[in-house]
Amino acid sequence: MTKGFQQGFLTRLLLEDRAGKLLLSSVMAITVVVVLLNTLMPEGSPLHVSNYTVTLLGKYLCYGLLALALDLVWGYCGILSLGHGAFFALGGYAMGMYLMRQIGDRGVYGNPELPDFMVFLNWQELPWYWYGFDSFAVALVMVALVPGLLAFLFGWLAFRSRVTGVYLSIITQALTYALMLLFFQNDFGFGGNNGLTDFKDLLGFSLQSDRTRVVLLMASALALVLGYLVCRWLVSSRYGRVLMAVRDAESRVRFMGYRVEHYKLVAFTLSAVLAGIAGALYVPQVGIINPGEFSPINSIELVVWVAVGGRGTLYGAVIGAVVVNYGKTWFTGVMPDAWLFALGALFVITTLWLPKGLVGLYQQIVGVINEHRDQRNNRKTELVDHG
Amino acid sequence: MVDKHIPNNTLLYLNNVTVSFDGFRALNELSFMVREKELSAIIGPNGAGKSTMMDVVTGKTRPDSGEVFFRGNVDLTRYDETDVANMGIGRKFQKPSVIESLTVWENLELALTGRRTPFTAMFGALSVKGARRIDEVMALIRLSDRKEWSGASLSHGQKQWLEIGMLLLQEAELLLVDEPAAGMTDEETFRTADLLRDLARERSVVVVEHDMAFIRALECPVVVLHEGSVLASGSLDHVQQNQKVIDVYLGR
Amino acid sequence: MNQNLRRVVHNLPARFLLLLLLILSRPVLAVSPEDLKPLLSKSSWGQLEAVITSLAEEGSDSCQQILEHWLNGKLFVEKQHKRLVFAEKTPDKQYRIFDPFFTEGESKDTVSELGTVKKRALKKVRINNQLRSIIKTALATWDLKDSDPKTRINAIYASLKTLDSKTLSTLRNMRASEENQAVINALDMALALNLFQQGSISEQIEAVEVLTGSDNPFIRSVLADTLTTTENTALAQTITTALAEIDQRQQYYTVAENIFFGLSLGSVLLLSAIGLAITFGVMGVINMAHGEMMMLGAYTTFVIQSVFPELIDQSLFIAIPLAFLVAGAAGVLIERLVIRHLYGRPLETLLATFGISLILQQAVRTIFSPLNQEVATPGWMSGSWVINEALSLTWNRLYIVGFSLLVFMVLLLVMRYTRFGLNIRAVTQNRAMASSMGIPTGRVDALTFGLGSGIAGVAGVALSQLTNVGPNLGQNYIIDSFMVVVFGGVGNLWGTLVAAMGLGVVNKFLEPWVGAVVAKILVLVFIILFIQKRPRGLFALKGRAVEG
Amino acid sequence: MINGKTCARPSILLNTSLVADIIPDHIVIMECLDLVRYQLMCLQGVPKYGVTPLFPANACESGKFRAEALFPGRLSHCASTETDHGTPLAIPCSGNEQRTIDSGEAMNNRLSKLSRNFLTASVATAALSLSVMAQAADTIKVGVLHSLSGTMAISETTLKDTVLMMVEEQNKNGGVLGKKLEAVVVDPASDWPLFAEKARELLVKEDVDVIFGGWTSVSRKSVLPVVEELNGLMFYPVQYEGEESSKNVFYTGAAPNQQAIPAVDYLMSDEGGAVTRFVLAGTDYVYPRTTNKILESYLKSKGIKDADIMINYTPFGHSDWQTIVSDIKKFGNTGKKTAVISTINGDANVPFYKELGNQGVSAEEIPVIAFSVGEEELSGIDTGPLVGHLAAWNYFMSAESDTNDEFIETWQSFIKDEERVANDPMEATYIGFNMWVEAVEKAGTTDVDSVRSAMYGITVPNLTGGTAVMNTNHHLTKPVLIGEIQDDGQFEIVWETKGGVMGDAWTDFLPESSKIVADWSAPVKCGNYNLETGVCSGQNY
Repeated sequence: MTKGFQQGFLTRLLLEDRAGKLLLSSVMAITVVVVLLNTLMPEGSPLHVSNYTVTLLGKYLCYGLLALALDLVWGYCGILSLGHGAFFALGGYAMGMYLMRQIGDRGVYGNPELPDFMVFLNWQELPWYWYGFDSFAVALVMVALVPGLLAFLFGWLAFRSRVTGVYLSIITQALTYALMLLFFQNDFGFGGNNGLTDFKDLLGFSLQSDRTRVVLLMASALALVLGYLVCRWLVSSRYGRVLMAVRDAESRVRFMGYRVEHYKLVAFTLSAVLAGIAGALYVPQVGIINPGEFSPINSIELVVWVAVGGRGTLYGAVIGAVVVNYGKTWFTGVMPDAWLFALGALFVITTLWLPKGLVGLYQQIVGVINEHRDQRNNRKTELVDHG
Repeated sequence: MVDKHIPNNTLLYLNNVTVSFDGFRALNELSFMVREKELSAIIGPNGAGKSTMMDVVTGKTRPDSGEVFFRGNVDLTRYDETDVANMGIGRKFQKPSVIESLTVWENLELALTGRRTPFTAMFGALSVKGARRIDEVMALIRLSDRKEWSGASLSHGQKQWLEIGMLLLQEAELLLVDEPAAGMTDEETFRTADLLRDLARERSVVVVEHDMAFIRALECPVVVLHEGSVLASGSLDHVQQNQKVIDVYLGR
Repeated sequence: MNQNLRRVVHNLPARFLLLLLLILSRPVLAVSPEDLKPLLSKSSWGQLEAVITSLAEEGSDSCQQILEHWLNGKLFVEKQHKRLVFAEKTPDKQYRIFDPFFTEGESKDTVSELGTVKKRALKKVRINNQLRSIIKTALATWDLKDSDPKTRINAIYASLKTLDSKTLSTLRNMRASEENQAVINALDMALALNLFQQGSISEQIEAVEVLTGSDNPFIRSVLADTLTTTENTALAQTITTALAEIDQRQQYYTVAENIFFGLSLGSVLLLSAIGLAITFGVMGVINMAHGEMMMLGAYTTFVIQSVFPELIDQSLFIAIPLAFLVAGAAGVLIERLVIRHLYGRPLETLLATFGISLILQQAVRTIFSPLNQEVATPGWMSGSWVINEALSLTWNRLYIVGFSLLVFMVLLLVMRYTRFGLNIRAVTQNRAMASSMGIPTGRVDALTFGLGSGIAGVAGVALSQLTNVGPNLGQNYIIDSFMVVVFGGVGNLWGTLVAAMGLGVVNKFLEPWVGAVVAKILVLVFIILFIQKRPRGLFALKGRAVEG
Repeated sequence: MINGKTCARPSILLNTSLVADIIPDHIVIMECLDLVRYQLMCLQGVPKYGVTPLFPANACESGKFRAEALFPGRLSHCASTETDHGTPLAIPCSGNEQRTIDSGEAMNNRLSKLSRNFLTASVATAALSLSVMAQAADTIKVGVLHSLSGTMAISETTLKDTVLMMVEEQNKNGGVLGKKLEAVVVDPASDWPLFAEKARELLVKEDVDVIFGGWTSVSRKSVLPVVEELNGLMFYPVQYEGEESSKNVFYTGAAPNQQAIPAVDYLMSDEGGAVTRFVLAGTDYVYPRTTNKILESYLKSKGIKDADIMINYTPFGHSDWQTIVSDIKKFGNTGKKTAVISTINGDANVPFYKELGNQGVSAEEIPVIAFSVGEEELSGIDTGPLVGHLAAWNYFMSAESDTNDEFIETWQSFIKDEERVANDPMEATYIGFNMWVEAVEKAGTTDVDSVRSAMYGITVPNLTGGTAVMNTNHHLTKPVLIGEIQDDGQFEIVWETKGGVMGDAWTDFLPESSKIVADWSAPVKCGNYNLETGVCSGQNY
């Protein structure tokens, strides 16, 4: 059995997941096309893809990974976390701290050791929680470790005392709200409300250069694809089925001898790590990370991406993230005043008429078409019989 | 430490178990025993405490007082549902509760005995022996042809059997079965009775039921519960003549 | 020459001139227009100050009235005839003007009206904080003779800072003729302070005995200053004991004040959460648009105040029922259109109602404007109830605490003793059974949600008196309201009350030590940890209904 | 005429921000100011920051000297003491004496002389670049980057309308360089990453020539990297914490030394009530923290003891002010005159002032002077009980000047609302816009670099009857006004600085930033030039 295990792993994994395969291949295709058009095509030509689009696409892919992380816990395990923005932001801050340390003495005050805002607060030396962030490896570890640890601790407390449903949602919201207030404090050591900004370069490559921007885009695409595969593998394993069972009938699963808290905890922690990675990829492309990312409205908006896409399908969440964010970009450009109306309406429509989201709608339409086709075929065959 | 006043082959031993929900005493100093590999039935009007008794045994509810011992030495009140289940006590619920979104095969796979940690569930593949065991049970409960059907699409009776199948795979030593025959046709009821009797050959089964015909088909000792304590016990015929039982339960 | 030097030199001649004038004009007329000439033209602060001192020395009633009007910003110069007038603003932005001069002896209010003019025709006489404090001390001399004891006491305390010989003499002969005990105490206090500042060591010690009884912060600071300077040990000893006693009392007042602040914050939390206790607690519907219902209530108050500008004092009484109807209607509409389809799916309701909250915010932002709207505080609600020098409770918060308890009681009665309340509880606990008993569950659901939203509207009216009325008002309170309901125990009104008041008081006792930011964080973390322990909240609903 | 004592030793004063690198023989002296406070240097004689005076006197002809000291190893200028119709161009000054130029005109004519010369030089370069430029697009695009939704909509929507009005007015009288202005409005929705995305959209997709936008410091910080990367041009109209001078941003709002310090001077003066005890109350974010740090060290330099200073911070949108107002009352009742300096942000002001009014804190007992409360915020508050409290801005709607009346006229007719108020950020937008138009006309192109260098020295009328000058540190020289709240929601000006106060990008009251000077004109060309190390440290601006 194990021999077959590696061999067809990828194909077997995506076998039944035709839509997932479609999504991943289209993500990779778009990324490659955009990268080529951006780098090879000269500035003026119509085919040229501007940096603006590259960063925008990179941002959407990070949002996609974040939506994926939420879908894992919400779609498959029934935990509606209204604070997932916090894990995204923590990952972002970890990467931001690394980027701040890379500035070195090119800061406004030219102090090689301390970031600008610390010089300004005239702190004499680097606080302990900033140690090690000048090495990329440590930063990467922290990007996963910090959100993961917070999720583990919070999850362990919540799941152990069987907090579920609405109560859990509300205290996750309280968690991200408390973190926001904490990070907004100016002398909390993370730049107060301006957050961490004025980044120079990443691993020696200047963030402003086109090449870095393209590499970041590819990294985001890669992270999204890997994230998707991990989730798909997890969800299609026995563990995934236990998760779905927990979602539908938690107490029944307990009676089958499954320690539900552990299952939830693994999913919640892994999802937080994915969100953290998405945040870490997001920050160098956007150029700033500040406490605003912790605000509860960000986390609720994230939930609507997954709801619009269609929860419990993984690819639905990614599609939802891209579609809603493209809507936000388009609306705030064309009809600035109408954006909040549109977002509000989106919330209502998806919950009322699109419980399964766009994916559900698509399946419905495809179903109707097939049915229609089948009827026509039957009638044809009937004709043939009679004829 | 084996408690001296519990006979050695007692699988489950309840002594003076009391549970009250702010005043209402669901269980009132209930004492009763289940021996290994014994099929027994519990009957009693609604609200007699049947489900609460099961909740106490399976660790869902903490009794206010009284002792609950499994295999003589394990005090069940100190464990939660998951530990109790892993110790080998299976439970079938009054309302058939299979996992709606999973297929029949997947439901059974979940119930299959074995290590239940998240990591084994992630990496451990289904052993060949396990797969064969599932197919056997699926045949037993006559759902082999509906292997890929989702739990939701089964009929009431089929769900009951699927749940019984799951209990089988859990290979529990003690089965608490709550109204298995509810909502079944006569033919299905008798089929279930045979199934339970086969089960009782290797393990103890306690059946809670109202359907007298079903109890009779089980041909097993009966305990009558009333207002949280045992009213009478013995064979079905003996119990049916007992005047108190008639007044309280059968006579109405 | 730097600024200050220049200013002093500048108004030397003016002072001299006025002195001269005073001596000349004293016998002729109570207040000569000559004195007030500097008011007419654009003069420096120094000249204006001189006018005040001259009016104060004058001492006549018309001087008092001029100073009073000047302090309240009602003293204008009518550009046309270049003359001084009092002006009253009428609701329709016009000004009714009066002649400021009246011969001695006539009562104050027989001032002749000179007609109404537009704002353009008048130019306000300049004033700044410096002049205001001078006018206030000047006015104190009149207030000493005022009929109402309260004003006399305030005047006495106001004059403490400038105990010159003139005021001292008035205080002493007032002491002789005064009957009102409270005023007498104040007078003794003032005289004791004077004695303390001037008298010999023994007199000082004697004065300290009297001064220990006072809670006036200024007196305390005088004692504390002298403590640092005096060498005399006996005096130092008495002062330290006096200060200890004063601080002890201060301790109690601070605790009392904190409790009041806590209850006031608690009442705000209660008002914002109580509507939620119905929609979420009883019905189990998570309404993220609850904050916007409060906003609608606040905007109703604003609309009423702008439609009836003259009825500010009564505006709240009109606003409360209207806000209840407006927000209630909005609630019913939301329930019928959206929530009705989502019963039993709490997470979907959360998302749908969040969408509605965004729509409501943007609607208000486009209809009214993104700016804050001005909601005036009625007269009877502004100012504070001064219990003593160290403790005063603001009227608006007192009324709001009372109001929140009233709303709570009414709601409790409605739920417990009315047919409607019965229906609500029946439908929410067992919808199927209730409908089979003939209760129109659809209508009851709509009305229950309407009730919850209506109460939120009423809460909005109260909030309009405390904070800014803007599109984002709801956002500031939504998370706190959920915390209170969840912490208090879903479905239990008493739980919401205890949770709101408890959280309010805890927050207010934390704030002085750790600051407002950390206090809020600690409260949030406490609630998160508490929910772990008791997921159902403080007063958890027990019994099977909840377990199932 | 410049009145003031002469310098201790024959030394000349150089206002680095106005060193006319363009005009070889003139060094324009604007003000000889208290060196410590304003980033000006007295060369040869009293080196301000320990810059070793390297000037070999003989290198220049008699009466001239080299400004070598300032820019070691860089191109140096021979400056002359040649007078300009009676006013000595180079004014000797001593180390720490404070003098300000009385009337604005003395400075203006000198500047106009400067700009005339500059014009000749730049026209040559402009003509050169003109031929290179492809056919000019038919309209000049003006980007408007203000939040129209979310928490900041309350303040920023008004600025968006102001820019639209200015564009309309400008188009009415012929647009710029003969082309019509086209406003491109986007909504960053008070969402900081969206500010960056929209700025990039304006610069790359819409290809706008200038951006008017931003409100909170964080919105500026998130747009900064984008504007610098794409070499855009942005006008930031809001008072802010300083510590920044970017090549691509012009700050038309007030720097801390153009609000906080004059306000404290007023409070400490007799007129202001000779205050000796201060409460610094602010919202916990960068602007209040910076301002309070500056004020703290400034107050200490004025001899205010620590015990007489109380500082507290509250979270955004704080609405329960009971405890803090009662603390203020207790702190203020000790006989010593007390005042509150409030850097409380936007919405939180409404509940703060309501609580002040209700707890009976009257303006004459404990005056509150605020830096982020303008006419707009007051429109949401019942100002009856607040009469007498103060605010420090560079403009008040009640300022008496015909430019102001005309501005309010057009504004209220444009917005079709007689009640709508005007406030300081609107004046900053008005000044910024007019300066940009003049700079473009002067540079003859909308190309960012030439417009930028054309900006320096531009003088446009402000709305309070004076003029605003754009300095080479990208900050304005503006008058500072103290206004007193009236019951009709307007402010009455009770005090005004004599001339303009030059915006100080790097405050001198913080150890680190006092060593830094911003000067974008040649030869320094750096936003954070460290005087001690003589290096333009790191920042690509």
